Parts: sequence; structure tokens; C-alpha cells
Amino acid sequence: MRRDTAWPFLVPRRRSVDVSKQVILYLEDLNVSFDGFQALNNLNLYVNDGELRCLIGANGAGKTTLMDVITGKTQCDSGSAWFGQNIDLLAHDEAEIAQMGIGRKFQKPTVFEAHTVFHNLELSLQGSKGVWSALTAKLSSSERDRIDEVLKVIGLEKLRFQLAGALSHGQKQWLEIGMLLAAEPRLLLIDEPVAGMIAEEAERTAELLTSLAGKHTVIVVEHDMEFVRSIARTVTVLHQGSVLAEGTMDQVQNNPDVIEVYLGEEV
Amino acid sequence: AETIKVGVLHSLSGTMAISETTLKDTVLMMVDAQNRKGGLLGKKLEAVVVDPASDWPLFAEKARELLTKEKVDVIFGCWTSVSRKSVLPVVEELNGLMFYPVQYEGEESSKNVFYTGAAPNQQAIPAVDYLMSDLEVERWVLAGTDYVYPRTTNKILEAYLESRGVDKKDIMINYTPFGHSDWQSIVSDIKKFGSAGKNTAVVSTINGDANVPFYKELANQGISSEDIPVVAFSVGEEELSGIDTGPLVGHMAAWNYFQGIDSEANEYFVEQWKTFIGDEKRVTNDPMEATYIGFNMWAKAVEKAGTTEVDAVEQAMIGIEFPNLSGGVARMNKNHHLSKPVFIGEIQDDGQFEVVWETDGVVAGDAWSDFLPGSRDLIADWTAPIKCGNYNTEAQACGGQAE
Amino acid sequence: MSAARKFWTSLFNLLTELRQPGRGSSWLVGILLITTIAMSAANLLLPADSPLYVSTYTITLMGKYLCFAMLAMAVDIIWGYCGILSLGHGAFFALGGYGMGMYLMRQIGDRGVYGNPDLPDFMVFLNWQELPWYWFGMDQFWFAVLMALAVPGLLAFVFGWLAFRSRVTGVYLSIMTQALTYALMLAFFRNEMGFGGNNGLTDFKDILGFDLQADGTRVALLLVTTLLLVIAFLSSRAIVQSRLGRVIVAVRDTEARARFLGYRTERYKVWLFVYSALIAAVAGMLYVPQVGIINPGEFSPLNSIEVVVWVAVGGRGTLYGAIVGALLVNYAKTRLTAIMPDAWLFALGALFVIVTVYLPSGLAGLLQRFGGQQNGKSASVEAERESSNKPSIGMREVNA
Amino acid sequence: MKQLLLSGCLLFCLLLVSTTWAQSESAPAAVDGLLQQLTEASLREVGSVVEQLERTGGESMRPLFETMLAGDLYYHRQTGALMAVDKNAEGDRIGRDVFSGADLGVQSRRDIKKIRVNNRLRGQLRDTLARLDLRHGSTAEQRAAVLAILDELTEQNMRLLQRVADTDVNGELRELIGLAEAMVQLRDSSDRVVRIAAIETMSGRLENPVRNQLRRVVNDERESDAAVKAAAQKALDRIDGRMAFFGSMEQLFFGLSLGSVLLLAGIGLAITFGVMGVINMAHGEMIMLGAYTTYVIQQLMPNAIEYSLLVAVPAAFLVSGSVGVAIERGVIRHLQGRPLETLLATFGISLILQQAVRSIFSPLNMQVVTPAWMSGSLQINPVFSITFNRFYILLFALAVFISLVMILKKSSLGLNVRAVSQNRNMAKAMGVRTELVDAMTFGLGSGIAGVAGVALSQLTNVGPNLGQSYIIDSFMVVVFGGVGNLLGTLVGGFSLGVANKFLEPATGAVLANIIVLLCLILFIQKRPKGLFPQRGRAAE
Amino acid sequence: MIQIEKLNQKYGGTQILWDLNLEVEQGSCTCIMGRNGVGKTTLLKCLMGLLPPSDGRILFEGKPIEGSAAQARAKLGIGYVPQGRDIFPLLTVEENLLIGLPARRDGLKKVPEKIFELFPVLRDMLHRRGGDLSGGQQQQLAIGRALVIDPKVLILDEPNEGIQPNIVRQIGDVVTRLNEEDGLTVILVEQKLGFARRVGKEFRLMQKGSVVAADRMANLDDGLIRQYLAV
Ligand SMILES: Nc1ncnc2c1ncn2[C@@H]1O[C@H](COP(=O)(O)OP(=O)(O)OP(=O)(O)O)[C@@H](O)[C@H]1O
Ligand SMILES: Nc1ncnc2c1ncn2[C@@H]1O[C@H](COP(=O)(O)OP(=O)(O)OP(=O)(O)O)[C@@H](O)[C@H]1O
Ligand SMILES: NC(N)=O
Ligand SMILES: [Mg+2]
Ligand SMILES: [Mg+2]
Repeated sequence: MRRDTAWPFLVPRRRSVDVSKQVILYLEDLNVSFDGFQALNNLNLYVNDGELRCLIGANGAGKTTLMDVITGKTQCDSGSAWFGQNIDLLAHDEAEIAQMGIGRKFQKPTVFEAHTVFHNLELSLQGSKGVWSALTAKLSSSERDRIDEVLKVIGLEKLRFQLAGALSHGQKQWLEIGMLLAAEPRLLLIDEPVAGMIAEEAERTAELLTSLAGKHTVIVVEHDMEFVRSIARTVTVLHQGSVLAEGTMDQVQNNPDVIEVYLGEEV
Repeated sequence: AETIKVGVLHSLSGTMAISETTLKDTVLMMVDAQNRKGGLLGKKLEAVVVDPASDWPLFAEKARELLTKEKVDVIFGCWTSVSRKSVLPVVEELNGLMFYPVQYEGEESSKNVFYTGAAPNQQAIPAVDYLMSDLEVERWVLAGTDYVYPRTTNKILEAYLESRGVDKKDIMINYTPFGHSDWQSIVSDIKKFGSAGKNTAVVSTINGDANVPFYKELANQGISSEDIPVVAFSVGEEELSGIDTGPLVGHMAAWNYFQGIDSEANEYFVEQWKTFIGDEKRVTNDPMEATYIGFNMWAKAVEKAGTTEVDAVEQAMIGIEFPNLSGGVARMNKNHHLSKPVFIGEIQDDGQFEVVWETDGVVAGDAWSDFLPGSRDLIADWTAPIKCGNYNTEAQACGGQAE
Repeated sequence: MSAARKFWTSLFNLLTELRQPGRGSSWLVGILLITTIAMSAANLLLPADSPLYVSTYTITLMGKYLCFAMLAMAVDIIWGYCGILSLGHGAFFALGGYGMGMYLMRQIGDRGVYGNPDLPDFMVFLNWQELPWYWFGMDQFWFAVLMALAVPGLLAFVFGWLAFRSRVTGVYLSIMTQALTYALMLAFFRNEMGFGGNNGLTDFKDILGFDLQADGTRVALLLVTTLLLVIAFLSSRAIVQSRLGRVIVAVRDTEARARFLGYRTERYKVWLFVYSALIAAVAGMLYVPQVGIINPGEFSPLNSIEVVVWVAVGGRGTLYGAIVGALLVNYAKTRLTAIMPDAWLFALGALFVIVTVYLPSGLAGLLQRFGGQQNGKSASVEAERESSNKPSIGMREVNA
Repeated sequence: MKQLLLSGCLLFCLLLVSTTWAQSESAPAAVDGLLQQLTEASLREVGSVVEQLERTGGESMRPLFETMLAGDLYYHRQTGALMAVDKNAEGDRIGRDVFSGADLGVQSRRDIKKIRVNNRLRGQLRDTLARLDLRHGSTAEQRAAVLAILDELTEQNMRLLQRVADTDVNGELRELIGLAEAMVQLRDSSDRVVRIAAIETMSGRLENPVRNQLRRVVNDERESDAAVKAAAQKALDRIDGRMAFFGSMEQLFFGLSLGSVLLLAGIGLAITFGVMGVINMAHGEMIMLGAYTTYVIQQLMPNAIEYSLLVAVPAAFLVSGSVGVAIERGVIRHLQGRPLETLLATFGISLILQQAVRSIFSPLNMQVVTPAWMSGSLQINPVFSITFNRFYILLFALAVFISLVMILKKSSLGLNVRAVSQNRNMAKAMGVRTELVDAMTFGLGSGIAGVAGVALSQLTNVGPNLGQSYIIDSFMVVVFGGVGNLLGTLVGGFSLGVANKFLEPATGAVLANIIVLLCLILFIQKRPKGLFPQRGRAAE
Repeated sequence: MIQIEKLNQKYGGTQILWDLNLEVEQGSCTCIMGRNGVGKTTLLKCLMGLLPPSDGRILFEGKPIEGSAAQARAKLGIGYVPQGRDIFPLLTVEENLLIGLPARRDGLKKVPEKIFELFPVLRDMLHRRGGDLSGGQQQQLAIGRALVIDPKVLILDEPNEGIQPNIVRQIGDVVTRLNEEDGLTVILVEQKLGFARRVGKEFRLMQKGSVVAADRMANLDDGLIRQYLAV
């Protein structure tokens, strides 16, 4: 029996993730069902530290659900999910998981609409998220610089005092990416970042994500094949809740199963 | 002042409006009549009406407003005991004068208040006497709304019944919240309690809105007044006007006045009321009579004192007599309570009461009950030399309220 | 002519000032302090026949209004900023009030009608033999105050902890707060509870040795109320303007997002709820000595709904709006019940309807509209709220 | 002197009991004197006069007793003549000969005086009539009469019963009479075997007197026969067992009936609040309007009260429904997308409606009559009965619920309103006339509330506060069931009702209510979206 | 078929559309393009009647409609597929489709078969809640739903956002088929050049709230793209 399953209170509360085996995410035999519908079906997935992994798959294949399980939003019926060697994700709730360094961008851009762009980023900054520290928090100059930096990256410098609710769809996408950047998580889960972006912006996003890889681990879900091709090293294809194929972009693209259920006849 | 101001402090909205609005109209009618007689001390009377909205703290605030802002000479007001308790400190602080026209639990006597409604010994005790002697009741249900008036009354009755040899097992006590509307279980319990082969009666201190569903349930569960009669202390003609009384015939109420009482003064009063309110169907009730007596006594006392100054009027009030509507004469006692006759009436199918029993003469209102240990030795006497509301006859001293 | 214009410009400036969270509310604080101090001085120093004399009636009334304002502000903090619509805040107010009421009751000592040195009157005539255990210590002011804060605070904590932890939100939460206050009302109505049943606690004599009926005591109570209101206001404003405040607003709008950023939103909610309950309790504590009675009616759910209405009239999510709303509605109530006792409900009802239909963000929104030309941003959010069908702040799933 | 005469007379009559019974058909002259006494006696004395009248007059006195019981017996102040007096529609007092029914014309109020009856007398008259019924009444009346006699098993009454038993009576009546005989045997016999057999007969019977007698036997210290005691105890246990069973049946019925009230109160709100999302604080006032409509309808058709409710149901639907439509068009429409503001506006509206009713109808409660078919109860056995009004209301609540579900399922309104509440703009873009849908839905919800008001007018006060007393419960039920789920409202209403009623005997009404509320609070922790939460992704 | 003249639109204080002119021919397939936030969605909402324009005229088949409500425009024959799909989440797929029936001019009482022909998935999903469908399925449902009202003009706002490639292709085919075979006028907002080129016949480029270029799709060259579609 593991120490932390028997005596959870013996375990120090904030731990950094142990990636001594180079693998940062272990997902094993995950099952999730909704009202009898099997959204994840014995799914197994391993992601290496510092990797940039693309996750593709038909609509409804379970990509978002997978992220929900990792981030604690959805309880899985069975299986295990470990963050590095030492953290059992299934034993923690959303906030704890986020504090341990897993950040997430939603499929539908989700930002704090009543706050300005600047404050959205401020709230996302890494640091203590406790009630007391929030009450006494003061923005340090390094934090300020960090926000400015992010603003520049996401191209919303001019709109920094605009309320986020008044941004267009694409701008909200960028802001949400910016919030992720500000939080500097170990593992980034990015659900459809370029939906609604024009080609050039998609390119910029691709660059950004590539540059993040290495220092951070990035998992990207995207349907835009051009975009995926431009960033992908390893691609995992999900189908009906399990992994259908995994490999380089070329391998995946020529996999007849993948063509059949996802890509369509000619590419 | 140009006029003599009469403050009216009755709820015109909220839960108590149902009962209190009538009293506001009664005071207005009395003011009107008095003015037609030429007013008082050569001045016209002017009514100042406010709405404390069945909100108890608001009663205190409105009382303060009447006394300091409007500078009224007298207040007629309050119905529930809690509203009176809320107003009490204010009238005492500002040395106002208030007339309280509703039957209540007693245990109070303030220099600044005259209690023209019944004290428990003017309603509850005689009613129980009647049930015991005339109907040979042996088993008792004391059902009331959970507040101080029923609690106190039932405490007194319990003590009284036990003193008359009733076994504790033969008394069932039940309290329900204000506005209780689902009486199924309780009525069923009463039915069971009454099926033990002894004559059983319900003594009801159920208040206001809870009565209609209570009586409806009684009727529907087939409890007639011959099986288990109910005698109520808070159900008058006004309450009955909202109930289909067909199935209630024979249930009783104990009051100091009924609209159906045959007397000339009453006939005139009922007529006057119907004309004033412009509705042939409106009824009169006991608190209205109490208001009527209170108002007229106050007018007499003001004439006697020659001023509306509170201390003078207060002293003048004591000993004042005024014919009550049921024929006799009511008298204001030293304890600020009235001497009045007590009647028991049975409900008729036209929503009126028929008197089936009455006391021989008047009964003097007792501020402090003789059946409660804490107050047995207390009396109220606002004349010299005692001049206090809670004089302890044992200790020969006034309690906390002494001036 | 020019004086009038000057007046209007300065009024306009004042209103524009008020829109700014920082400076505007400092104005409000100033006005409040100056008014009450002036009133107090006028009451104590001027002779009763002076035209500027302020009667004790007005002082007491003002004190009551300010207590209500504090209560409204407590509701605004959680509703306006955190989207928790509490329909049961009256419960915390009343519990605070009962705490103070118990102290005041014990202060009566043997001056009660039965002259019993220990038992309050209502216990004597209901034949209670000794003081129930929960009344012990309430004759000490410090202890009573402590309890008056601790009990509602603890209740808010337990309730909030249960509710927020299991993610009860929106109308479900609102109705549960209502159930809470309703249950407490029924409980306090029971005479067995030992809090005087329906009559509650009343007939108080003095507080900390000062006669409650003396003008000086009343003025002092008013001043203390104002002071505490100002402190509560300033601290609430500080909270709202801190990062904590921004997290709270974030939780209101997109709780899931905040959670995925690592904020334990339920803790934020619980602490804010407790804070708000404490403010309500303080308001209740100040209310009781000034109005002279506390009874279970204060727990009535309709009372709590009324508080929400004050906040809405004033404009929620602004703090000062809540204060203004409470003052205005209660003043209107006082005046109307005297001027038109038979029809005041028409007027009050109509006021509520008109404010909602024509002033979507309450009086505060009116002020914002005043300055709308200069500042488009806030107005555009407004426009978005009006044009889109997104459910507004708070009970989001109503429309889901 | 008079007293003495009276008691002498009484004694004489008692001696003559058996003979007078035989010859009571023709009223002898003695009756006239007694009738004269009736007008002179005080309330206390009337009782014995009635007793004598029964003996001397017998069945022929039935009209007199019935008139007296109804409180319609008067006499003329001058002539002393007895008459029955009824009021006609104009309020005139019409005299009628008690025995022949002949019209005696309009009587002035001053000329006639009522012969007063009080409860005691009414009880006596009932018993008297029961005895008369026993010999002459229909089977049902006879049955009732025997039941009445169980309380008073005098020798005289037993003889009466025996005589009835000798005539040709049906099985049930015979059984009852047998029961009476058994009770007498248990009481009077000294033979153990007879007594135990009697107890055997009595065992399991639910009639009160049976139980009381058995209990007396068990508790009687002088009763030395242990076997009899044991048998009685056993019989009593059996009775208690049956009573406990029917007791819980009764509680269940009470619970369902309370549940039906909660359902009725909540069901309209399940539409306006649950489906449309309007926090409708004026919901209670819609109920109130329905109740007042019932009152008005009854005023309009005073001679057809039996049918008034049938008319009132559609009328109340229309009245409350149109007020609802007016509110929607006038106010709610301007608050699109701001559900919380509707709380404020409808709170204002509720104040206005309350005051309006107060101004129009006076602040007093209005009297709504219960039609005869809704009065009384269905007596299933001596300890279990179902009150008609509650029962009909239970059925009515279910009927309303089913029709509402049908309307929403079968008409396009149901679909449209859900679409509008989920995404107003998109509904518009699909060509849905959202404004019409809003108005219709709000009207429907309010109309249903009005219909509920008709039912509630049969149970409680029709006054300006009617609405306020139901608003809290309504919200509680809707939220407990799960907002937007009609079935939830149904289940929620009934389970709250039943829970309350099963707690009540143990805790009293108030504590039961408090406990139920606390359970509700805890329950919501377990199911934060009510009993029947909306499922699926979108509901998150 | 549709003419928009001098359309202006403000959100509160900020103006989004500036004197926008746009003309769409009967039977054409017009693709509107522009950077994020130039006001494409806003324009479509104005056209559908979901946002009141501050100023300007909108003609549909020659008749002004700028004053009429959205539901009236639906009845005139404008079908709308919004950005983000806006499926009624708690209605079943079938109910989502049924909603539009009363707006049809021919009074048909059941969902036309054609829709299931175009999107066979919908038939399989008929009784599932709209909100439970995956993104791609929802998108198909949204288009099917718009077709239920038998529109003369179909407005699509970024229909491919978040949709898997083979369905993107399928949607493209359906749109082309509707346009070419049934003569349905199509207005399409699209960011992905490839798709726009394949499906659109005409293009309109937007910048800062007005239409700045309009031509046949064939003439959309790199210069224009660099000028208006690059960051
Ligand atoms: N809360 C829920 N309730 C019911 N079904 C759900 C829920 N969440 C997801 N599903 C179902 O689970 C399946 C997987 O959904 P998921 O969102 O993970 O797909 P996806 O791969 O992210 O698709 P897309 O590419 O369209 O975003 C879908 O069929 C969806 O309908
Ligand atoms: N509700 C709103 N309130 C205020 N401003 C808004 C609102 N909605 C959009 N805007 C602003 O209007 C501009 C145009 O928005 P619109 O949604 O029409 O852009 P779009 O061209 O559709 O962009 P995208 O390609 O990102 O969907 C944006 O700058 C946005 O900030
Ligand atoms: N005094 C009463 N009846 O409350
Ligand atoms: Mg997804
Ligand atoms: Mg867009």
C-alpha cells in the first residue's frame, strides 16, 4: 500500500511533480460514461516531459472529456491518472490540480468577462491562490513585466483595459492562451486554440506552442490539419474513447483507419 | 393646539390588517361622532392615521412618530401583544396615553396604557366554568397559536383546571404557528382524544387566519359541536364573516360583547357602524366595543380633567363609568382594566352568536393572574399611595416598574 | 440663475465622482459622517423649539436606516460581487440582534415587572425556574457581542461550507438560504426555545449602564452605527478592490475558469459569506437597542427578500448603491405609511416596478448613465447585457 | 313548586314508559301542556321537557325535534304558539306550523322569540331522534342510531334494540345489535364464559365504545377475573393493531393531501419560474386572485353554489391568466435576460395586487362556501375516514398536473417555451414569436395558479394574505423537485407533504416543519440540482 | 437579393460597423472574410435582426427589412447558422429541428427528409439532447435546423470552427450542393482560405467595420490576402 493512499494527511501538501522517469502524464485504462454512453473506453496514454503532443480525433471522440478527467472536472468510472511519478490526479480537485501545474484552455473560450484584459492576466499569474494572500496581494514589478510580456505575445496590448466581455471570439481565444502563459504551468492542455483564427494567426500560435515545448509539456487538441502538421512531433488519434493510432504526422496521415474515421478520402 | 389629535396605530397592511383595519375605522367613526357633538373642550378632534404594517418594530417607530412629530394627545392602537410590547417602552418614555382594545394575556399594567379588552379572568375562566358546569366537560383540549397570549391563557387554565380536580391526563395542549393551515392531523388527534368516552371540549386560543382552516377541518372530519364543542377566545363576528358557518353551529366563543345582544345602545351602534362603513353586511365585534368604551371613557375623562394633559387624564380615567353596549355599565378600575360582563355565545348559521350563558354582573379585569405563581401576589393600582403596576402585596413594595 | 446652474453642475460633478469606485465612495462616507454628526449636534445642542432642532425620533429613525443600510451592503457584497443571492440574510441580522437583545434583557435585572433578578419576564410567567444554559454569560457585554458575532458567523460558515463544497449554486442556493431563515423563524417562534417566542425580547432599560431612553445614548448609538457602517463600507471596498475582490467577481462570472486557475472557489465563497454574515450580524446588534425590540419576525423570509429589493433599487455590485437603496426605500416607507396609510403599498410597489423597468442597474445605474457620455466602456458592457440573452449575474442556470 | 310538579310528572312518565311507547302515535292532550312548558322553560329545564315529549309524543314529535335541532323553533310572544320560522330570500321571517307545515305568514321580528337550544340540548335531541330513527328510519339511519346507542346501553335502549332485532333487519345491523348485546353481557354478566364470548365478539371492532369498555375492564381494579382481563387485553391489542394500521393509512392520506396542496401551489410556479426563469414573487397573488374569483362567482350565482366551483375553475384561469399576460406584457418583457430583476419587479407587483384586493374587497377574509358535495367525509370505518374536500382536491391537483403536462407535451407551446428559455435569440432566428410565447407561457403559469386558488379557497382563508402564505412553499417545492422539471414538482410536493405528516404526530406541527426544512437543506447538499436535475453537458 | 446600404452599428459607445455597404446576388455563394473582430458576426446579426442597427438600410428582395423582427425575417426566408452553433442544449435533436417548422411558408408539419439525407447522423441522434452532441454533430444539426425553415438565403457564421476534417469537407459539399442544385443563396463567413476558395463563388473582404473589397473568388489574390487577412 502506498503511503499517500493510506495516510493522505502525512503527505506534504504542495509537491512538485516528480518526472524522474521522463514521463509526466500516465493515463491508464480510463473509462468515463455519461448516462450509459461510453465517452472514454479503456484509454491509455503516456506523455513525456517537455513533449508537444497533438491529440486529434473525430468530434465526440472524447478529447475534451480526457482533458476534463486530467483536470479533475469529470470523475472517471475506473482507471488511473498520474501526474509524474508521484501525484494521483484522481485524488485531487480542480483547484489543487491547477496549483500543481496543469493549465487548461477550454474549447469555448472562457475568460472573466467583467474584468479587463489586464486583470484577467493578473488573476492567472502563478503564485499563492489562497484567500488571505489574495486579499493582501500587491502586483510586483516583475509580475507587471510578465503581464506586459504576455500581452505582447497575444497581441492585445492596446486592449489591455478593455473588458474581456467585449472582445471578439478570436480575441478571447488569444486572451485565454495568454492566461495560460501567465500561469506558467508544467503541463498545458490546449483545446482547439486556432478555431476561428485566420491562417496567419494560426501560424503565430503554432510558433508560440512550439517555443513552449521543452520547458513545458503541451497537449494540443485541434482539427485544423495544417496547423497540426506545422507543430506536430507525435500525434495521437482518439476514436470512440480509445487510442486509435499514435505516431508521427506522416504515419498517422496514412493510416487507413484514421483516414476513414477522421480525415476523409483525400488530404 | 387648534385641535385635539387622536392617533390611530392599527395595521392597515400585512397579516394583521384583516383584524385591525376595522378598529381604525371604528376610531374614525367615534371621532366623527364626537366632532358632530361639538368635539371636546371646545376643540375639534383630528384623527392621525398611520400604518405600522404588521411590523412590530415599526409599531414602536410609528408610536414615536405620533407622539413626537404629530404630538397626538392619545393613541388608540395595537392588536397583538407583541405590538403592544413593542410600543410600551415608547409611550412610557414619552409619557403618552394609549388605549388597547383587545383581549390579552394580562400580566401587565402600565401607567400610560388603558386595557379595554378582556383579561384572562374576564374570558377564559368563565368559559371554562360554563363548560364544566353546564356541559359537564371532563376532558380538555387547549389548542392555541404559539405565542404569548395562548401560552399564558393556557398556563392559567391548566392551573385552574387542576385546581378543580381535572387530571393531567385529561388535558391535551397543542400549539401551532401563526397562520397554520393544515389541521388534518391535529383535528384527527382531537377526535381520538375525544373518543375516550368522556365529554370533551376544545378551548381554542387559535389566532386569526388559522381559524378558518381549523373550523373547516373540524366540520369535514365530522366533529360537531355536540360531540366536541369548541370555545374560542379569538373568534368573533368579524372572523366568522369569512367562514361558511353552516357546519359550525353550536361551537362557542366567550366575549364581553356580541353583535346579537339585544340592547338599544347596541342596536344604535350597529346601525351607526353600518352607515359609517357603507356596507349592510359588515358586522361589529368585541374589540370594537372595547374601542367604543375606551374612546368614550377617554372623552369623559378629558372633559372631567378639563385638559388632554396625560397625567391629568390618566387620573381622571380611574373610576370613570360608561354604559357598555350589552346593557350594563363598564367601569375603569385602578389597575387600568375594565369591569365588564362576560358572555358565552354559540355560533349560528348566519354568522352571529347567540348568548347561552352570561355572568351575573360585571367581572373586574385582573391584570395579574391569581393562578400563576409569579403573579399571584401582584396587583396593579394607579392611585395614591401605591401608584404602580406591579405592587407585591406580600413584600408590600412595587417591582421593577416602580417610579 | 447662475447659482442654480452652479448647484446643478456641482451635483453633476458629485454624481460623476460617485461613479468612480474610489473617490465617489469617499464622498459617500463623508456625507454620511457629516450628516450624522450634524444631526447629533442639532439634537443635543439646540433647544427643542429651534427650527434646526432634530428630534430624537429622527435620530432613532436614522439609526435604524443605517442599520438597514449595513445589512443591504452585506447582501450586496455577496450578491453583487459574488453572485450568491441570499434570500436569508435576515437570519444573520436577527441572530446578531438576538445576541444583543439577550444582553439588554439581562441588563434589566430586577427591574422587570416581576422583579426577578435573573429571569426575564417572559420566563417568569411561563414558569421557568432557571435561566437556560445558553443565556449564561450574556450579561457580560463583551461575551454577548462575541456570541452575537460567533453564532451567525458559525452558522454562515457551516451553511456555506456545506453548500459551497457540494457546489450548490443559483436558485438552489437562494432557496436554501430562504429555508434556513424560515426554519429559524419557526424555531424562534417556539416559546420552548427560550427567546420569548413571538414577542421576542423587548422592554430594554439600558446598555453599558447608559439609559437607552436618554437622548445622549441614542445619539451615541447613531454615531456608533455610522462609524461602523463607514468602517464596514471601507473594509468592504478594500476587499472588493483587492485581488480578492477580482477573484470573487471572477467566481461570480465563470467559476469553473477560476477553479482551473487554481482558486479554491468554495473557500472564497465561504469566507465572503461569513464576512457578509458578520456585517449583517453587526447591523442586527446595532438595530436592536435602537428600535427596542427583536422578535422572530426578523427571520421572516419576506424581510430578507425586501433587503434584496433595497439592493436592487440602489444598484447591485456597487456597495454605495446598496446603502443608497436601503436609505431611500426605508425613507419612502416611513413617509408613505404616514402620508397615505391606505395606499402606500401601491406607491412602493410601483416604485419597485418602475426602478426595475427603467433603471436596469438601479439608482447607481442612473448615476452611471449620467456620466455615460464620457466613458463608453462600462456602458457597452451594459448594452451587451441588455441585448444578449445571457443570464445576468447570479442565478445563471435559471436560463440554462 | 313548579320544579316539584315537573319532577313528579317525570316520575310518572318513567313509570309509564313501556305503555306510552305503545300508544305514542296519537298526540294526547298532555303534549299541549308540555309544548306550553317548552316556551317557558329555561335552557336548563328544556331538556327534561324534551324527554317527556319524547315519551308522550313519540314519533309524532319528530318534526318538532327536527325544527328545534335546526334552531328554527320559535314561539309567538303573545299567543305562545309554537312555530317553525325560516327566512326567505328577502330575509322575511316566514312562520310555519311545526306539525302540519301550514304557512303562518310573515312574522315580525319583535313578535316571535326563539326557543334557544345549546349544545347539550342538541345532543339530547340527536339521541332522541336516533331512537325514533331506530324504529322508523331507513337502514342507514338505523345503523347510525345503533351506533349512537352503543354509548348509552341503558336497559331501555337495549329493549329498543331487541325489538328492532326482532323485525326483519339486514345482517350488518344485526351484527351491530349483537355487538351491543355482547357489550351488555360483558358489563352485566357474572358468567366468565359468557363474558369471554362477549369479548370475542367485541375483539377487533373499531367502535369507540367497544374500546372504551374493554379498556375499562382491563384497568378496573375490582375486576378480579384474570381470564376475562387477559381476553380483554388481547382483544384490545387486536383493536390497537388495527387502529395503528388505519392510523398510518390516515397519515398517508393526510400527507398526500398536504402534498396536493403544495403541488397546486407550486405547479404554476413550475412554469413561470421553472421553465421561463422568472422569479415570480407575485405567484402567490395569482393564487389569491383565483380564490377571489371563486368568491365573486359564488356571489354571482348564490342559488347554484353546488356548481359554482365548476364555473370558478375556468373563470379563475382566465382572470389570473389575463393578469399574468398583462404583467408579462407590461413589465417582465422589459426584463428579458435579467431574471433577477424580475424578482424585484414582481415583488412590487405582489404588493400592488395585495393592496388592490384590500381596497376593492376590504381587508377582511371573504366567505367562500363549500358546496355540499365537498363537505363531510367518507367514513371507511369508525377510525378512518377521508374528507371529501381534501380528496377532491387531491384528484384535482393530479388532473391539473396531467393537463399541464399534456399541454406542454402536445402543443407547440411547450417546445417553443423551452427553446425560448434556452436561447432566446436563436429561437427568434428560427422564426419563433418569442413575445407571444412569453406572454402565453406566463399566462398559462398564472392561470394555473389561479385554478389552484379555487381549490385552496376550499381549505383556507380567502383574504389579501392568501398569496404570501404559499409563496415560500411554492418555491421550496419547485426547487426541491428540480427547476424546470414538472415531474419533480409533483414528487417534491408529495414527498414533502408525506414527510411532514409522518413526523407531525411525534414532533408536533412546528418541529415537523423545521425538521423537514433542515432535511431539505441537507438533501440539496447531496443533490445540488434537486430531485430530478437536468442532465447532460448543457446543464453544467 | 440582399442589399445593405450605409449600415452603422454601435455597442454602446463603440462603433463596430461603419457605413457598410454589401450586395448579395440571388443564387450566389458569398464568402465574407476579415480579421478577428472586424465585425463579421456583428454584420450577420444585424442582417438576421438580432442586433438593431443604429442606422442604415437593409433590403431583402427589394423590400426594406431593417425594422422587422428576427422572427419575421426567418419567415421571409433567412436561415441562420450562428457562430458557436447555439443549439438548444436541452431539446432533443428532433425538437431542435421541429422548432423551425411553423416558419415555413408551405405549412409542412414534419421535418423534411432532405435534411436527413444531407446529414444522416442526425437521424441516428434524433432522440439525444442537442447539448450532448459533439461539436461536429452540433454543427450539422445547426445547418439542418436552419434548412428546416426552407430558407431562400442561408447565413453561415464560421461553420467549420472546431469540426473534424472529413465533416468540414462534407459541410462544404452540402453547401455547394444546396447552392448549385437548389439555387439557395449562401452567405458564409469563413477564416480558412482553403475552404473559402473551394466553396465560395464570391468574396467580400472586411476591415474596420466596412466592406473594402468585393469580387469573384477566383480573383482573390495574395496581395489582397496580405493586405486584409494578415496580421
Ligand atoms: N456531461 C456530459 N453529458 C453527456 N454526454 C457527454 C457529456 N460530456 C461529454 N459527453 C459526450 O461524450 C462524448 C465525448 O465528448 P468530447 O467533448 O470529449 O468530444 P471531443 O472529442 O472533445 O469532440 P470535439 O472535437 O467535438 O470537441 C460526446 O459524444 C459527448 O456527447
Ligand atoms: N457585446 C459586445 N459589446 C461590445 N463590443 C463587442 C461586443 N461583441 C463584439 N464586440 C466588439 O465588436 C467587434 C466586432 O466583433 P465581431 O464579433 O463582429 O467580430 P468578428 O469579425 O465576428 O470576429 P471573429 O472572427 O473573432 O468572430 C470586436 O472588436 C469586439 O470587441
Ligand atoms: N392580545 C392578543 N390577542 O394578542
Ligand atoms: Mg472537444
Ligand atoms: Mg465572429
